[in-house]
Amino acid sequence: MSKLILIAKDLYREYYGVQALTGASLQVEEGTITGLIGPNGAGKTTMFNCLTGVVPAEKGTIVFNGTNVTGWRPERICSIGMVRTFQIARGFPSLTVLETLLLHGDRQPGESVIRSLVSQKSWTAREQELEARAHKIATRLKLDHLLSNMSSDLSGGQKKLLEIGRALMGNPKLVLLDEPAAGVNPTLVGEIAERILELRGSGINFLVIDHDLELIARICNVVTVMAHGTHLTTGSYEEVTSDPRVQDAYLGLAA
Amino acid sequence: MELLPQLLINGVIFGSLLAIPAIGFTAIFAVLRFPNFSVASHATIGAFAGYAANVWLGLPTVPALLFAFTTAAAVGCISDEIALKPLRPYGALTAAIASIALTIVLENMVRLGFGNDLRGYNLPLMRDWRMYGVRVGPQQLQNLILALMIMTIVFLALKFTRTGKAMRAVADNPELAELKGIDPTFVGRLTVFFGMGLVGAGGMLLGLGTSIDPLTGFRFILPIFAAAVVGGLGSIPGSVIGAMVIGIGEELSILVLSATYKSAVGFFAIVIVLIFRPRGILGERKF
Amino acid sequence: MSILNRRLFLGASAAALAAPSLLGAQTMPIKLGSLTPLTGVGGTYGPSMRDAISGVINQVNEAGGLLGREVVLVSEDTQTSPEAAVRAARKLIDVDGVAAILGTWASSVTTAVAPLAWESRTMLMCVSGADSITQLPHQGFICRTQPNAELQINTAGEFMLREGATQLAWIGRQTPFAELSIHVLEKIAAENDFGMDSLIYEADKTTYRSEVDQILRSNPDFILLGGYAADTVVLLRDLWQAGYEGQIVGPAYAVNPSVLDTLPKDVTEGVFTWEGAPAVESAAYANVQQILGVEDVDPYSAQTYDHANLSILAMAAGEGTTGDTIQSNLRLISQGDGALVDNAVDGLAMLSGGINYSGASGPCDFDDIGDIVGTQFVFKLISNGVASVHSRT
Amino acid sequence: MIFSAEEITGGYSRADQILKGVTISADLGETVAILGPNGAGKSTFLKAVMGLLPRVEGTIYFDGRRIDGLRPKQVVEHGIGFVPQENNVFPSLSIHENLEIGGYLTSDTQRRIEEIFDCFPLLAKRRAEAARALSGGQRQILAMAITMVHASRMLLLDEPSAGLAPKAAGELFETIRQIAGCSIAVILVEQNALAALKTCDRAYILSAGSNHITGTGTELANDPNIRETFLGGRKY
Amino acid sequence: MLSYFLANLTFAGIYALLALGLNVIWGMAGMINLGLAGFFALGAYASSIATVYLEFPIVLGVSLGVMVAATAGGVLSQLSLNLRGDYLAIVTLGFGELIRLIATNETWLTNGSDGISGVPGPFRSSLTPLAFNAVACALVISTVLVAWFISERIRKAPFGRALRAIRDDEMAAAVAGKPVRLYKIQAFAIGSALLGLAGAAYAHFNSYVAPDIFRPLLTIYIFFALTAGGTGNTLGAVFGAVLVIALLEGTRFIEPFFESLSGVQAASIREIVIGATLIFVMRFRPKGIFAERPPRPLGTSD
Repeated sequence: MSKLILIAKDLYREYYGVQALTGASLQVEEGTITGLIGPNGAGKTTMFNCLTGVVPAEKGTIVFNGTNVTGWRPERICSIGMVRTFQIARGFPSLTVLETLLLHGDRQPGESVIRSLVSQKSWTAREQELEARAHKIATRLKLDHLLSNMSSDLSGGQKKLLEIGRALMGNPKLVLLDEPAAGVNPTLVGEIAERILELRGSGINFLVIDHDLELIARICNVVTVMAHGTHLTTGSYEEVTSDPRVQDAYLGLAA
Repeated sequence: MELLPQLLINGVIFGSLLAIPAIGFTAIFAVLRFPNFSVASHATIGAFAGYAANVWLGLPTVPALLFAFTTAAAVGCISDEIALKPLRPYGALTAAIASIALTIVLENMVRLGFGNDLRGYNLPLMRDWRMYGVRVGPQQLQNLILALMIMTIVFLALKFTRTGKAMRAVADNPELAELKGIDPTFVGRLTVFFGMGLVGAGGMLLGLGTSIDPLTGFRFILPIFAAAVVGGLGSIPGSVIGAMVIGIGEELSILVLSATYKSAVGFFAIVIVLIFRPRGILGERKF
Repeated sequence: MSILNRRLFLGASAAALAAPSLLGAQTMPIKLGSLTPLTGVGGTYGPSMRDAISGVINQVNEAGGLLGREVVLVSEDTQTSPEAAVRAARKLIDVDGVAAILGTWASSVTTAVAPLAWESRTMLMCVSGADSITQLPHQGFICRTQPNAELQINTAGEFMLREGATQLAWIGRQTPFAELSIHVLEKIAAENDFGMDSLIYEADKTTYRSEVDQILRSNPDFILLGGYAADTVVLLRDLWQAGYEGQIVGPAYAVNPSVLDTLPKDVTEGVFTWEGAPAVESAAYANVQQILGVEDVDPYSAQTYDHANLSILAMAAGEGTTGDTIQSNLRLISQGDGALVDNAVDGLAMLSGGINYSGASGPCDFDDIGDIVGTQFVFKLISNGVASVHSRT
Repeated sequence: MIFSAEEITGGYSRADQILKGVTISADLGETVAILGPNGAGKSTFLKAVMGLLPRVEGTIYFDGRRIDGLRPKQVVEHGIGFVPQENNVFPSLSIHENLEIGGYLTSDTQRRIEEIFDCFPLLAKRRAEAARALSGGQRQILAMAITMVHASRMLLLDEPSAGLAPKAAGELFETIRQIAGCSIAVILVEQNALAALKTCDRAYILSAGSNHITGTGTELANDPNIRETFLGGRKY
Repeated sequence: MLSYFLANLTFAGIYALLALGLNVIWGMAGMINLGLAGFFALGAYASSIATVYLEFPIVLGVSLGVMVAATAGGVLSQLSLNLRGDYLAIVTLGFGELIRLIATNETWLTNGSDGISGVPGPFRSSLTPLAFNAVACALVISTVLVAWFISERIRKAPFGRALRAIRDDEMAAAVAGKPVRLYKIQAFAIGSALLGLAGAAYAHFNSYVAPDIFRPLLTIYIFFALTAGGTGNTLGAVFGAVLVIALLEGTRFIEPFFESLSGVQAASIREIVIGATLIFVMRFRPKGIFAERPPRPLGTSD
């Protein structure tokens, strides 16, 4: 077994009065795309929130790439290479597409107040590097003609692509995708799947939540199933979908 | 410390009076989604309308209160239609700032008509009753009862009438309400009418115990806003609780600090509440 | 700044100042500024203060004007805010070029406007009571018709003693005189072995029930009020409702006719007021009554009536139309052995023989730093909603 | 055909014409699916029918009367209801109150609510609870129930299965089939194309704001070209 | 007349500093600050106390004013980090009032409601009033230029971009790796520093500070200025400030047209005109006269 890049153990979290996670555990292996599926309300998105520090877990530990990141704030977790997308694309209405991409770039000296006030020179070089990278990513995602549009003007599918694009700007080791296919038409889903596979080839790991089992089957090496705030089973797509517990709780085939 | 029960009673009385305009403010916030600071001038308008009804027409308290309600409600609707409604699509803050400008306009219209003189209602005044070492004013008690009655009517109307439910629905999800055949524009107008009416009635109730001038409403705007925020913006039960917290908090503050810091203590109460409940006591539940 | 630039500025300023006076010395009207609070907290007082000034100017113009020229009133609103007042004062000074600014009310407004006045050599006549005002380095450009706070409080304290007080209390809002008032009363109480309690409340509140409960705990038999009209109304009500049976004395500007009008008669029954004695019997007072069309003239309006008369007479005496003229001739016409006059129209006619103006607010004599001296005080007792003279000092 | 929309054009603003000529009809008891890529104007079409767009051209007939240009309230009075994709319940109102708002313009609201409670025992059991307490799937059911109180003749559904797990989605489509069975016209917009085609009687595929292909559900589901171009060449 | 014009240009400059400060806090970072008057007061009092009581040179006093206001801004935003929108509004509003209450009541420090008079102005004693106004005007305008420069630097730098992202969606910005809390505190402190600078400038120009100066009306005027000028737009902030002063002062000259009215009525008409004009401006330019636009990218390829 190769190296584990993410280990989450026994996470607990209450969310709006509901116990969303009750001892949930999860692992992501280096070099894989891991799927995370389960019925609505199983705690998948809460799991993402805990992993990325948006909503800290009440109990449990999270180790990312050998570092214990339990209780870290989101920006710190992001800075060591774990980034995420959102289920409903959360755009920045007052940023252009290019700015949205630049914003997600790593190492930004221009974000230091002192530097931005005192010396413009100290950050322009880095900014230009990031701009070049943003152009490259936008071209890859076929968003290059939209770079100067406001990000809120994009269509639903384009927003999804932009979500992925911004996740890539930070040179991540692990990208958490929250329903990349939801609300996207099947053709575009195919395209998104292609991009993800391509990116895995360049050494980025993925953890994907989606209800589109076709997508999961196509891209995921390993699938973890959650139900009622905890881990149900893990295995290959065929293994988990033939598990009667999964069929009952999630697929609804048993009935 | 022997003052404590007395101060509590004073606080409850002040809080219940504050609750009326706070409900109006909150209802407008819940349905139209912006803090309408022109409640300040509408409270003044209500107070002056009540004054006109009481002193010029010789009406007793309750009819004068109805007159105050109607006048403030009508002015509220008209001014909202002209000044604020066109700005609402541009965001809550734009509308809020315009509502401050509106306050300046309306306050000075009152000043234009009535001048700056202090005016008092033509109502008999009675000494306080003393029971068990605490005193309660008959007038304050009457105001308290009126305030409680108004609150009860508001709650029953929201809970059980068709229009009340429509208001809550628009507050909760305006787009969906429209899809169910509720005209959000109509409900918005209705809310402004009743909300500003309540503010006007509240302005008069608050004025009954003091005297009124064009700045009457402006003196209340901070506690009204504070009450709405402490209770949880958009929550009508919350605004009543918030009003009580502010009312009682301000009166009790005299035990700990110099009376000159009364409103500061009110704000400390807000800060403490918000530290523990960043969305107010009841949270941002609509109604 | 380089010398060159500085010279440029000085030159420009000289030109700016010189131009209008050369151009219009004979034809331009003489301007007086009124700077009273027309809106904001002081809005209760400002309008009639302004009307009193305007009345005097109309009378002078009807009688042929001043130095053969028309007198014009330029009125601005302080909004009871020093910030707004400063901008208004600058307009009066720099745009209108008024010789005097009359009627500033709040002490903070007067203090804010004061440096502008003395720097531009414009006369500033105020009704503010804070002791610090006349201690500013104003070179004679400030005078006030309001007796200073210490004098006022001492007088009230002695009055309470005379009326048989044994347990004093002071309750009022935070003003420049609040601490001084407490200090003076405490001294009086200590000298006579009385008790004394005090409470400063926050202005602009709608009820003072709890404050009243607090102050009544010491069972005072005499309470001195230290607020303005808006809060005094609330306080008097709350005191009455709380069943307070002792005596109350309040400044006449706070327990003013509009307050008496507002409150039920029971509430104000037996309340004393005191003020620097306006010369109620005088023709000046009758004149103000006529100008304002009211029976009871408030002390501030009486004072601004005097401001207008004093500045017009001082300009006439000095045969000039600037602040300097007023500054150097003020005492010439307001005090001394001349014939007593009570309005500017008469004064202008009698000027050559020497006059001593004595106005609606009193004799109007000033000391070196511009404080009014020799103020007589009058105490009134309110009965059935009407104030009538009780005693004088 | 009780409902027919001819050559509908329109959008959110004059400059932004999303619909460029869409023609769709439906009959009572029929389920019609509208499919197509993102941005094809599927949801916009539903909004056009409901009177939610500022400018709409073309004609829409319902039961022999023109309903284009009407305000939402008037459309609702024809017995037409729309379930949006998101924010489709009133979270702080109780379930019962949600249904009452659904019947805001209906005369015999209480009777209809009781009928709906009979259909959905889950909702009946929790009628006093606030709608925010429901899970995602239950919320979709409530959203449809609210609409059914007043939509006695036609139901418009915008991506009802979005974000639902396969099991919940399956149940939902089952419910939709039941509803259509009570002689109501159902028009649904879906991303989950295969599931929608299985459920519907007829389907329209839109592309760039106008009609592209029309056919019965089975026809389209089995056409390999269509699968390739529009359904992502996928199979379950 | 010239002197009056210069004085009002100075006031407009001071308002512009306030509007620029608010623009950093609210326009760029999206935090509502209804306590402007409080920060303004802090700068004014700190500098006045330092120069009058401690006899510091003016430059030192002003720097102290800036530092005190910036520190207070930093601390206040630290305390209220979890609050958003209207909740932050009430806390800052309360802060502004608290500062005014302290200034009124803590006589030992602030001389109470008497205020502190005789605050020195640069070269004031050796200049005529007109020349002093000219000097003050020049100084304030150059300060505004510096503040403008700072604002534009922030806006165009990645820091400004991060602030706009935080304004739009805090959670998404945090997940994008932005230390949201730190940036918010920094923005609040920088904005407050500008507010304090305005206060210090005001104190030295006006030579007098008192609690009454710092009433909430001042805050309202600055919000008017920024909203009318264009929230988030540096030029808009400055232009709005000039507009507000022009309106406040210009309306003085309409009074003669209402000869028959009493003083109160004329004063109220003046304020009605001020309020109504602002409503009109907002009605026809709801995003402000100069709407916000994202800065141009550095442009490697376009």
